[in-house]
Amino acid sequence: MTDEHKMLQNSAERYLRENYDFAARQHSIDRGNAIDAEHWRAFSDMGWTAMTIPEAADGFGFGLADIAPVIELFGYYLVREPLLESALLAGELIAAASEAHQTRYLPGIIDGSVIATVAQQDATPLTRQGKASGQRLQGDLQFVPSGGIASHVLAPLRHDNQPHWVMLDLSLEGISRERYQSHDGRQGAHITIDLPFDDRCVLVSGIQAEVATQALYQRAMLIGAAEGVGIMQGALDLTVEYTRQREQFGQALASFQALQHRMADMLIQTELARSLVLAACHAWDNQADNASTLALAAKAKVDAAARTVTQEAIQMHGGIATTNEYKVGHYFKRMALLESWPQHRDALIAQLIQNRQASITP
Amino acid sequence: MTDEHKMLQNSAERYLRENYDFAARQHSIDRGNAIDAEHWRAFSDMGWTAMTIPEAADGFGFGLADIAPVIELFGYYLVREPLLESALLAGELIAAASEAHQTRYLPGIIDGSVIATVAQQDATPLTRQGKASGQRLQGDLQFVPSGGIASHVLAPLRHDNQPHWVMLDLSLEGISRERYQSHDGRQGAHITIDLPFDDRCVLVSGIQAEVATQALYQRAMLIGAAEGVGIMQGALDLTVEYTRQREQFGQALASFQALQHRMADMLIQTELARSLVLAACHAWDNQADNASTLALAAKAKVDAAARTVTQEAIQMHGGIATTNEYKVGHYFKRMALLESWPQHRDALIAQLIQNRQASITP
Amino acid sequence: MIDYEQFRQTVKDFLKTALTPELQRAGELTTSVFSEFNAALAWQKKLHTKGWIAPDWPTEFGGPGWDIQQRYIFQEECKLANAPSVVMMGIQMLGPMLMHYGTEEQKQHYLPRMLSGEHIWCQGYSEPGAGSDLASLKTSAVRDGDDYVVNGTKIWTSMAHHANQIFCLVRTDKSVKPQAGISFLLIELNTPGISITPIVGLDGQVEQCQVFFDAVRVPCKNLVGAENDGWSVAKFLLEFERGGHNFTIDIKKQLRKIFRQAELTPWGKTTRSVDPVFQHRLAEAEIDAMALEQAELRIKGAVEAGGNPGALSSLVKVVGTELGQRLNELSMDLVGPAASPQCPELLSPEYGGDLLVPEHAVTTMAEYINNRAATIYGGTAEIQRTIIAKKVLGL
Amino acid sequence: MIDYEQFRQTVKDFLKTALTPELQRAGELTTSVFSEFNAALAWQKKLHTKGWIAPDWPTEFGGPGWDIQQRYIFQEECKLANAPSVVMMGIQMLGPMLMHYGTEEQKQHYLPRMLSGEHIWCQGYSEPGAGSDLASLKTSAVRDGDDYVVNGTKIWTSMAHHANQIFCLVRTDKSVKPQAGISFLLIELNTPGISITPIVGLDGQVEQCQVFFDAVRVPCKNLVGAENDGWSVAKFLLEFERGGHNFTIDIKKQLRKIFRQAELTPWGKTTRSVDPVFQHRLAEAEIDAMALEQAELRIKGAVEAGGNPGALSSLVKVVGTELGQRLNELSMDLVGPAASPQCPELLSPEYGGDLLVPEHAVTTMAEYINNRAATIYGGTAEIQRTIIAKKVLGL
Repeated sequence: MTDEHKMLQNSAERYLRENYDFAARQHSIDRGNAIDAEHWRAFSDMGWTAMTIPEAADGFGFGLADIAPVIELFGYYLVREPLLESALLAGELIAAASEAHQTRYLPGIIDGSVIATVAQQDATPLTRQGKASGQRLQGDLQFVPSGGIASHVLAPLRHDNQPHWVMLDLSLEGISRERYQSHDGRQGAHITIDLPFDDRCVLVSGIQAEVATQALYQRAMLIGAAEGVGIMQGALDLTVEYTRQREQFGQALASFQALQHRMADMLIQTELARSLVLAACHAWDNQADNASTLALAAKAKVDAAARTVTQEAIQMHGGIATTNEYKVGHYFKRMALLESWPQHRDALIAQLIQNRQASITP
Repeated sequence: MTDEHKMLQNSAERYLRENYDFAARQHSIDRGNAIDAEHWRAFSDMGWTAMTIPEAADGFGFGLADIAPVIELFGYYLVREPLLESALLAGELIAAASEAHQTRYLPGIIDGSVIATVAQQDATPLTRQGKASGQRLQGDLQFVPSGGIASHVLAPLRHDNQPHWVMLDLSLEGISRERYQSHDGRQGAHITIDLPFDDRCVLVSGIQAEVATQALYQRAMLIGAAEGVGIMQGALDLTVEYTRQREQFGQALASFQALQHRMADMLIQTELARSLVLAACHAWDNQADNASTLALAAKAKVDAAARTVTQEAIQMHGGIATTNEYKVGHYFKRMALLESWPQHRDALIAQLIQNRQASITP
Repeated sequence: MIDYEQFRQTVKDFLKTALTPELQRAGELTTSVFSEFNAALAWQKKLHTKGWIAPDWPTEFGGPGWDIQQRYIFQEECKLANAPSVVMMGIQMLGPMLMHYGTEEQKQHYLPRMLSGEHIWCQGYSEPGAGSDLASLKTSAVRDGDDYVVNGTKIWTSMAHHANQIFCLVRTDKSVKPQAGISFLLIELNTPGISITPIVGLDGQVEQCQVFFDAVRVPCKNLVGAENDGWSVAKFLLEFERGGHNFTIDIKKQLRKIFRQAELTPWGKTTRSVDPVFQHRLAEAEIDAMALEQAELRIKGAVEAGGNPGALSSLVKVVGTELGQRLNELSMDLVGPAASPQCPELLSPEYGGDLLVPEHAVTTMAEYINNRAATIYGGTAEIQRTIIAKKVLGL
Repeated sequence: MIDYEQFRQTVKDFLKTALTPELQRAGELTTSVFSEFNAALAWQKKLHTKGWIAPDWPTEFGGPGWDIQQRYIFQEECKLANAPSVVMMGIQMLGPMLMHYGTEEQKQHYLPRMLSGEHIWCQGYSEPGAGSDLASLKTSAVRDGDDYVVNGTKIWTSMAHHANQIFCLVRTDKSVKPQAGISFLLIELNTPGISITPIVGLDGQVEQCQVFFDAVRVPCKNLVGAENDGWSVAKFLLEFERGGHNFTIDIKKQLRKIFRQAELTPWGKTTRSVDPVFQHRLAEAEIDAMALEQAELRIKGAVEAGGNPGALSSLVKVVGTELGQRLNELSMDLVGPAASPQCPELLSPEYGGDLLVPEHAVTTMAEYINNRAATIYGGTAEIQRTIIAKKVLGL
């Protein structure tokens, strides 16, 4: 890790610690704000939106391994603004498209005026219907994460037996959304699309789209996994702090050996997951042979470990953890949703087994 | 449970407690004794060999639920003489055969002169080869439990596309065995069979043999499961006793909360397993609709629970449990072998899923 | 000899007519131990009219005179028919206690009103800083003439925002050992000096409250048992809380739902209902459910024979709650992103709009969230394990 | 810059010639941390001749001068080629300690003999009644002229029946705090007054012994470090024991074996290698193996940067040993009744007869049994978790 990355991490840590107050976050959610505009502006002012955008497009061109600690902080501070989705995920696919597309969207992603999100991995691709002269782009995208606040969505399109990825401005006529409040404090949406097809929306096609799909969702795994590590660390820290000050039967909870051993297990799982996620990010950045395997393994590990860790955090807190105004349960809720993004752990493991069986030469 | 069953249980408990000394058992094994002849005689003298033999054949005709506590004692005291296999398992198949067969074998099973054992569930059936006039019975039976000490073996035969069960006297010419010492203190054997076929060895055939196969191995599950419950109880009792007297860092081990909670889990698992096994035995005795499901579930539950419980028992004892002269590790070893008898837990669960899917009407 | 199959039919027949679609919907949409309050109250009144509101009560106080098996059948049929749950702190917990410790006057006043739903009770045990460690409670009651004057606060009082009565443990003597100076009081919630603050749960809904007492005057006749003997009253009640629940009934309902969800969850070219990996995990939970059912039957048998379930209640509570949570996870494994929407209106029995998510997934996330509390309230899983270690194993 | 691939090739080439089929067989048949003793000694001598016997040692004492990466490669290639394990209590544990605390004379006398195999060391730490709780040890050493007179007993001394030297913690002062009065002594096992009783393990084999000291005279020059300062010497050594092991190498070997066993295990119409349920369980273990490998690399990185692995060693020990045990269970799931035979002769490298069980199953049960000790020796899993709780989490 270079000084540059370290600096970014330190400044992110300082900003979030000093400004991303949990009570304020809850207050903002209660007032119906899908994101906090001030934070969103600050993230972009501090250059976070540009972290992984290529230098040629005025970004910093950092790898995922360089910024994994920053992604962790998003989990740790329960950041609900979809920066990871917009800048780190959608931004990457846009950066793989033509220069025209890059010029059109990346400045907006960097300055925060574009908030891009991505369709679920199992979304039914959009279609093109009608005569060549007046074709329409149609389809439904369900459970689009942060779809309620996004300005754009990246969606798969299937046409002429070819895959494509399109980038759609959600303010276009012919696009409607049914917004919903999400259990993790975000605003999701079902998006219904029925508008004249304009081929400028197509980012990539054919083989390039296939590669992009793979890359997109593996990257989603890595980003989600790193966020999950931050969630585990946050849940563990709160539990340690709480059990040290809370007394029962005249003793600090933290002095009970059964709880000590379980907190040790929380630490073990957090560190194991962190080690694997970091290695998976490195492999991804270096396009290593085992990058796909490590990405699958990392997300599968985090899903299982963070489920247990956040559950244990609630259990060791007791009643207070079941209230909405206390922080620890929000780690649990965020993780519960992150677990199925971009796919369920069982699907990741099935893919992992396939990878292994393909790699063992008889 | 009637007074009769209670009396049997009490006398079995007293005999084993007073006479089935663990150190003596080990000593007997070290001297190469496959069984302890004195115990074997006593078991038969006390009528244990006749527990489930039908009253018509001079047995007591008890159901498995009646004697489940006695089977548990066999696990608890690590009894290595194959009474359960001979009298409770093989005896049942013989009792389902013709009166001639019953008369031929059951008195020997009751008086202990016949020690019958049963082939593995996945054993390759024997075959009949050669011309009608001079047919030979041939085959190999691998890993026959207590096959080293048994006088007879029950084995499947496949002939004319029909299943049969045969009972073979192991002293016959044409039968050889490769004996081996088993990790649970018993003597197993590979049995090689090549002798003139004599149809008096056939106990049951066709549909009746199919039913017998089902019944035999489901009964093996129930008996094995009940023995497993006794193993769990034994491992738990030793652990409680040991941790209460053993001190570390100036405190009894039993006073450490982390160990207390783990011992509580051992108790929970033991009681859950016991409840299920008892219900499964009842269902079996009453030929209830769910008898097969409960038998599968009971053995699968015991396999998983007893694995953990015996491992935990070793862990909480520490070093001493890894020595051959201390008892607790022998629970672990016996259970490790019992786990694959008559089939692996994964196979039981697969069958259970099939049962459920077949029973859910759409 | 009771004909249980006929009894079951009688219950089914009653449910078929009494349980309106609206009430059923309220039952289906229940995501915790409590159903929507209005539906719960409406259902209580119907059961009261029928005489079935208090299955566990002796007939002299208004119980239907059922044996354990009948009560189990009744509970099971209600659950499977999606009846709402009735707010039971009165009937299930306070009632039996009053029969045992209450004065004649208390019995005559409170028991009928409990049954009819005129009194809705909540439980004032826990305090901030004294959750599972009840003996450290601080809410005080000081004698002043014919009244006690109560000061302090109670937390985690379920349904206090709907209740009109509360039973409380209060400290009446600070000079003795913590357990010795506690008393048991019945308090009307509309007494001056009481204020109630709802606590928003993790699912965004209110079920718990904090109740504040500021110089609240409670007539001395509302004392249950002897002064300073509240600890034994409370212990009686806690054992009832632990032993009084048939987890198997809930577990079976959860399992049924999961079978259905699995059939509706796409998986590759088929559905999760034929995915061996998921089915194996489910089967392991089913096996534990069978074992739990048999353990509950063993306890029921012991109780029927006049015994006290004692520490075995702890076993059932640990297994029942932890297994329920495992089943919640299995459901979560199935619904995927459909778990996201947090829309209280979807869970209202009156809601008639679009569902946003598949019908089978509407309650899953809220159930997953709310059921974390199952291993916390009524004695945490840790406390239960300690009870087992001390009382059963003698550690 | 070191060319690691070339280094790996050099190691492979050496192994190809030096590792005879007999030695390989001994490696394959290893069911615990120790290989058959004669094979281990023969292999030690070959490595010593080559100058590779002490990869971790500085060159001045006879180490090969490898960096961490090279040592890892060497260890990995040896393991994958089925080299026997060398009895390492001397080279891995005592050696580094002597380099740090030993006198010049001690270094010159002991270090070369450790390398050559002339001295085989065992470790005298635990006592009956003082396993993980070392501070309560009772074996005493009383000064008498130029000797200490040692009385007491040590237990769980691995390989004492093959060793000729033992390093011991002994009590030299009973009047102070338990930790303060302990000293570290080197003792020749053929000294009069020493007797050794082998302990038969659960698998029927002997690896551990109890060593008895009856007025054993040990020259004072055999004291390592200052008198009564044995505790810090021991702690140094214990950290080495925890941090010195690359669990990943063993785990990877176990995994390879399981892949092969699964292919050879019939399952319905196919084999376990395509059973989704087994493969899922295996994949979960593989994922943890990948995570452990990365955690070990992180620690190695920290050590290379001059740091002390500290409590992270505890993490690796817990995960490495418990994962190894999970893999033992997966193997057991595959071999079925072939686990039954307990025939020591099958595990002897010299045995040439019938195997009784499939070749892949010969060691499985013994490994399952012996590896239970992995979470007990070198600080139990409980002690490791307590260390993590106290030192990392500050509980």
